[in-house]
Amino acid sequence: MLEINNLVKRYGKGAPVLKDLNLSVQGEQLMSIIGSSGAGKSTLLRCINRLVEPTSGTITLNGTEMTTLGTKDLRRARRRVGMVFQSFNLVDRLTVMENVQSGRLGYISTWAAVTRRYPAADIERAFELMERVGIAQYANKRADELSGGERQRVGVVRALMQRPEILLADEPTASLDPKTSEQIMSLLRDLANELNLPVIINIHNVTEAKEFSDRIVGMRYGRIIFDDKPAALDAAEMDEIYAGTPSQDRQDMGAVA
Amino acid sequence: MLEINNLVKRYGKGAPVLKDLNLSVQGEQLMSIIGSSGAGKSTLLRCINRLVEPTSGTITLNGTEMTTLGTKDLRRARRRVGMVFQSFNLVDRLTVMENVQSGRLGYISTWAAVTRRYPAADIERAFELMERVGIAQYANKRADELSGGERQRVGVVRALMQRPEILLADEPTASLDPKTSEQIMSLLRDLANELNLPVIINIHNVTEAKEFSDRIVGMRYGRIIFDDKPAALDAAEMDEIYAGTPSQDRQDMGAVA
Amino acid sequence: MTMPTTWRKPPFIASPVLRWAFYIAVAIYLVGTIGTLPIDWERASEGLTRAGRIFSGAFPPSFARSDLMITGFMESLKIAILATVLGLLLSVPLAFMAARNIAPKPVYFVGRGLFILARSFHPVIVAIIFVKAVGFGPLAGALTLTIYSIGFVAKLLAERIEEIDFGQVEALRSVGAPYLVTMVYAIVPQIMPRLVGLGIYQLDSNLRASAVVGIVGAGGIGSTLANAFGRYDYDFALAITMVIVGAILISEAVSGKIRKNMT
Amino acid sequence: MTQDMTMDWARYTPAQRMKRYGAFFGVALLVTWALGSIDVIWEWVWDAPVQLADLFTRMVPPDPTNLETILWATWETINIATIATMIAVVLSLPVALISAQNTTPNVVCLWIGRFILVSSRSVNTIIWALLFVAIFGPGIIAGIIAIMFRSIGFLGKLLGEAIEEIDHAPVEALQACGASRFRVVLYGIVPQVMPAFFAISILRWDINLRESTVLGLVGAGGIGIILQGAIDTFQWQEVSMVLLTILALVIAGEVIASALRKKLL
Amino acid sequence: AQDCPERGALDVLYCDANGDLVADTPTDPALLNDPNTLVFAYTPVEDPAVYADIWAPFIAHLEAETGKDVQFFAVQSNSAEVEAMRSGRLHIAGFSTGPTPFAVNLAGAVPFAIMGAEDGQFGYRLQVFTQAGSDIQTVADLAGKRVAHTSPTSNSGNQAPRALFPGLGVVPDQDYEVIYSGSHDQSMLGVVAGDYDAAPVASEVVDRMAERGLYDPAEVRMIWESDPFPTTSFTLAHDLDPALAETIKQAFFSFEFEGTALGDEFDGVSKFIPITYQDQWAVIREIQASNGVEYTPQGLAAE
Ligand SMILES: Nc1ncnc2c1ncn2[C@@H]1O[C@H](COP(=O)(O)OP(=O)(O)OP(=O)(O)O)[C@@H](O)[C@H]1O
Ligand SMILES: Nc1ncnc2c1ncn2[C@@H]1O[C@H](COP(=O)(O)OP(=O)(O)OP(=O)(O)O)[C@@H](O)[C@H]1O
Ligand SMILES: [Mg+2]
Ligand SMILES: [Mg+2]
Repeated sequence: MLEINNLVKRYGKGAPVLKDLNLSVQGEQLMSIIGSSGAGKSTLLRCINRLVEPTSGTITLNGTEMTTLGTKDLRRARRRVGMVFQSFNLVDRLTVMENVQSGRLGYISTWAAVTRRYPAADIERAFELMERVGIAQYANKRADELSGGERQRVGVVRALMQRPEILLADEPTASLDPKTSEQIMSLLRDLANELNLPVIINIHNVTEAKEFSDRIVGMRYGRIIFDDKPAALDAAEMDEIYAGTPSQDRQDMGAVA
Repeated sequence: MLEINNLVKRYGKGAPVLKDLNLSVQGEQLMSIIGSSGAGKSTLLRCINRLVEPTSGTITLNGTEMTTLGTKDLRRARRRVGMVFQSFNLVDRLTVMENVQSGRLGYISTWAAVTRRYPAADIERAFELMERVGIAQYANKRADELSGGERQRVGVVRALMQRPEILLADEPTASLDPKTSEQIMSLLRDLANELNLPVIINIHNVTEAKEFSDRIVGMRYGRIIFDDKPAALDAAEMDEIYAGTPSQDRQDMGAVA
Repeated sequence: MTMPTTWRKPPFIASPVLRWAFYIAVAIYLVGTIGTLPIDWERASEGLTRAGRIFSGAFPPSFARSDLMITGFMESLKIAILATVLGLLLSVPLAFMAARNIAPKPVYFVGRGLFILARSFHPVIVAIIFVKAVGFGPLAGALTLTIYSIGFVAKLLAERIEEIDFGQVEALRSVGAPYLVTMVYAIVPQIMPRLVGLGIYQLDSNLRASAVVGIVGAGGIGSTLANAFGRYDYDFALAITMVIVGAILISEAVSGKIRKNMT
Repeated sequence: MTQDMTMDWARYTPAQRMKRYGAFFGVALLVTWALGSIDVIWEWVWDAPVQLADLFTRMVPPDPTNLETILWATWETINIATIATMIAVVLSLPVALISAQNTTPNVVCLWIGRFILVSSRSVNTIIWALLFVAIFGPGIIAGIIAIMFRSIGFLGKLLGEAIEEIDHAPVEALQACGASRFRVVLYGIVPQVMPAFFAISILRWDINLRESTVLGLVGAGGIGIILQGAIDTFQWQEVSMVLLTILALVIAGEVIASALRKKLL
Repeated sequence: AQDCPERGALDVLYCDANGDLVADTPTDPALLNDPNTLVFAYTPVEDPAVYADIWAPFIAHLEAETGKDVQFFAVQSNSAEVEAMRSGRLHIAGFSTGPTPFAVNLAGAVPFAIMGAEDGQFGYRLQVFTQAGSDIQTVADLAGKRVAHTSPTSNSGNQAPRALFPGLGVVPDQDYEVIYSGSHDQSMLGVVAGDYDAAPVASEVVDRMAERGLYDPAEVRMIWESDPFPTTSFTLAHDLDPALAETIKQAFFSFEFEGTALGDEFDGVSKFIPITYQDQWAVIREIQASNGVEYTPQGLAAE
């Protein structure tokens, strides 16, 4: 389904953040990417839908080569990739429904977007999904009136509204309390199963990752150094993934974190 | 040392967020407060240095009654209370050193503050502390150029610069990756021991709380329902702490998260 | 379970009666004002050629009097610099006074009141007042424009302060920093880009404030331009306008660069 | 490569400090240069309060005899300012978008946008008025269009800056949904700049009220003309009446603006 | 001011014991003013606008004759100028025709000269224009038409027509509709465009417009012309030291326009001609009186 080959990403003139990375996501339902801060997890996810422009390499999603798409085709391709963000990235001053429907912005007419006359089918689907994740009663609330967990659900529903072929989530639970965070994780897992949708999650909480994932990928400074079932992730592997600093890997100035 | 009696806090006309709360912190080094979102953990901490004005009750720190202080005395009292924030609350556009020195702003003259001519002793201490936590080399970087873990260290050093009699930390590790977050927690524990400084931490990650604390306080919607050694916190207690919603406790509209 | 298939954005005004009353009032107002505007398209098409004739005198622009233009420009620049610097110095404290989130209520009202007052006095009146006070010349001009700047900069700055990240203020409060220092450390860095933007905008606005400066006899490029118009020297007027546009484009670029470096 | 543990610290490196001193010195020099053209006659400054008193005593009490005319002209002016501001707001939106550094499609557009904004503000009101009188004939229309053209620069510039200061994260999220540029603006940017938008529009509205003297240039009435007339004939008490009216309008504008902001913030 | 026997229309600050309608020089020497720097302001209002540098040769002449520094300001507001003189911030001033009586009465200005030709001719005329093909032949024909005046406070553009036209058979506002155009040039352009049927305008303005080709003189026809009005009055503050005042006046009268920028600017003007407010402004006072203009409403109320 998703096939990444020899992916390199370098910001400006710095050392590459992704170093010749290869990854193939076939049938798995939920895959977690772990790795310390600065390992390049976010960069990897953002390369997939080209929020970040890869320096070289190829990314193929269900037969579409993403890295060479023109503006218009890219837009079309992005609709097929749902994305959930750590800080939710909702538009605070819009209602929950508008935020949710903005997942359909790639499909509906400009006029409908301006007047907020969304197609009946979209509204129905939005209510279904919102009901599914338990936020249907907030449809008319402003996004910034919700709690963190609720806001992340809006983020998830927005991504699902795209009817994506793959869902990317960049630390979707990092700003949530453990209970809410567990709820969101199980939600993602359940949705992955129900909708038969591959989900890739960047995550810091290894316990959670192990609990919910079908596959775990460990990154260390631009490279994948672990890729296996959760059960295979033992203390030694963990140490390796979280050991070291970018400096050791990059041979440039030392950073402590 | 810190003695809280019958503390009530009510925002506006709403139901009280803290309900007649009593807490006494004697000699413990590191105490964690856990509880679900909205339990009132932040409110409690912020009442102590009166970033939030308590509605009623008393808070006594080493003999000083905090709730009745006038502006000037309050300022003096606040110097004795260090605070570390979840979102760091650094001044992004200032350098690390300026942020660190802002912990001394209660002591130096306005002129020195504005011209950035800090006393030599303060600079020396700042370098010592920064070296201790491993950020000395960033002294001249702008705060927003640092990684999350580094920024939180700046936050800790800023609080320590006050030479506080107590350190409050409101979810100091919530936006950090597990490794960094562990580093910050051990840092806080070590500092607590080295400086013989009581530290109160609001925290979501119960595993971490148990690992690093000498005492754990569990809050549920404005009340303390658990207060014991970490070892005493078992699954049943946990369930109780994280069970329920504010609605159940407050008898108002149900919230899902 | 069937799901609703329709959804309407909750309207701005909840009560339907009030809402429709509001819509109807607005509609009536618009029809009553815009609808009754006498636009005569025939006159307009004729007018176009006539306008063409009048303004054809502007081409090519004439730089024959460039000496006058340069002295005028320098004079305006001096006044604009003084007015902007003074205006900013006064606006910053005033903006702090008038920001709801940091000023106590009474101070807030005084602050707001001051710049509302600064804006209500028509610049012509302010100019006359200063002419009476200090006589004709650049000083009166700079003072007038200072007042003019305050009403604008202080207001927008106060609104920016109301939108800051308050966490930084709390952090400074929690270390027991005195009031002034809290402002300098926690707020000033946050509002700096806006302050630079407003400052440079005000500089060019003061440079152009011909009407006001002309009244106080401070000449400058504005009155030279007005005179060029009075004498129908449209070619010279165009030349002056081009110089002003050029100068402001430069200031835009500078402002953009500084602001970009700051964020 | 850790910095050696020198215990002295300075906010700036010597080079930075030189740069800062340089900039500071430059500004000081500019201000001194500007001050050079000002010779203050101190006797006049000391005497100023007396002269101001002379004017203010002639201003009180406000003279309400022409109140009806003033109110009528005010009403007309409000209409004109409102229409002109409304149209200008609509027209300035796209210009603001292309002249904000974070939403402009490319550098050419950025400069085109800036050029439009700058021309709108640097072309004199008289010029706009003359042009539109020649086209539409004397009257309100020419006035409205002149005011409108002048407002575009102001609105576009300030709105552009507000756009530059928005939170980029939601915009990114919408891009990730595959929404077109226009819709990203519509859903990601417009809601964020709404409060600024209202504040700026109302600010311009009240500037337009006061600057309705433009209408005199095109032979239409307005509160500005009455004010001008009162000043020209030294009817200072009437002047103060007009000023009070304007003050009331500005306060009303502030109240509306802050209510809208509260609702939207 | 209590001991002032007679002040006519003058403000309470001033006294007119000798009945020449302008403020008397103060009798108390302590009240006399002998400034080191003379301030000279000029409003280009009903005259064509003038670039500041055109006055340079005259200022140089004035400085040479008086031995004092002279600061010149081209000012764009009559009221600012009048108020400045009232406040003692202005010593020599050129006031436009209409505002001169205000300056005299409110600010104690003493007019002494205007610009004129060698033969003593001075001033500008009020001319009434209509479209070339119009059926309007005389001022009386204006009845029932749309006529553009400039603005309520203008002398030639509004007050003079209002005062003079009734004698010619039409009463503005009663017999025809008055539309304020904003300025002389707008009136003229409006007539050319057919927006107005006719308009009274100042001769100087139309001359200059024709010169610049802003309209085609063949498209319009003049139907009436007034006697000349005085142009800008040059005045002194009433409290200047008499010796100084005399020096300044002599400097004005000894200035040769010929060959200077000022001479090029003002066509047909070759010198400053002595005048008095009492004589040359009588016609203006009459016009203003017939329009009910009061010069010192506050001053009168205070007495
Ligand atoms: N826009 C950018 N410009 C320059 N460098 C960047 C940019 N974004 C990220 N980087 C750098 O790329 C490296 C990888 O960053 P990335 O955000 O992908 O890491 P991450 O694994 O997601 O870390 P975290 O857990 O903190 O989110 C870091 O060193 C970071 O500083
Ligand atoms: N400034 C405020 N005004 C009104 N209500 C507030 C305010 N701050 C907090 N609250 C309310 O008080 C309650 C307790 O909030 P508090 O932030 O103390 O909880 P918490 O335990 O720290 O939660 P979290 O884990 O999410 O930080 C919540 O219901 C919250 O909505
Ligand atoms: Mg990341
Ligand atoms: Mg909290």
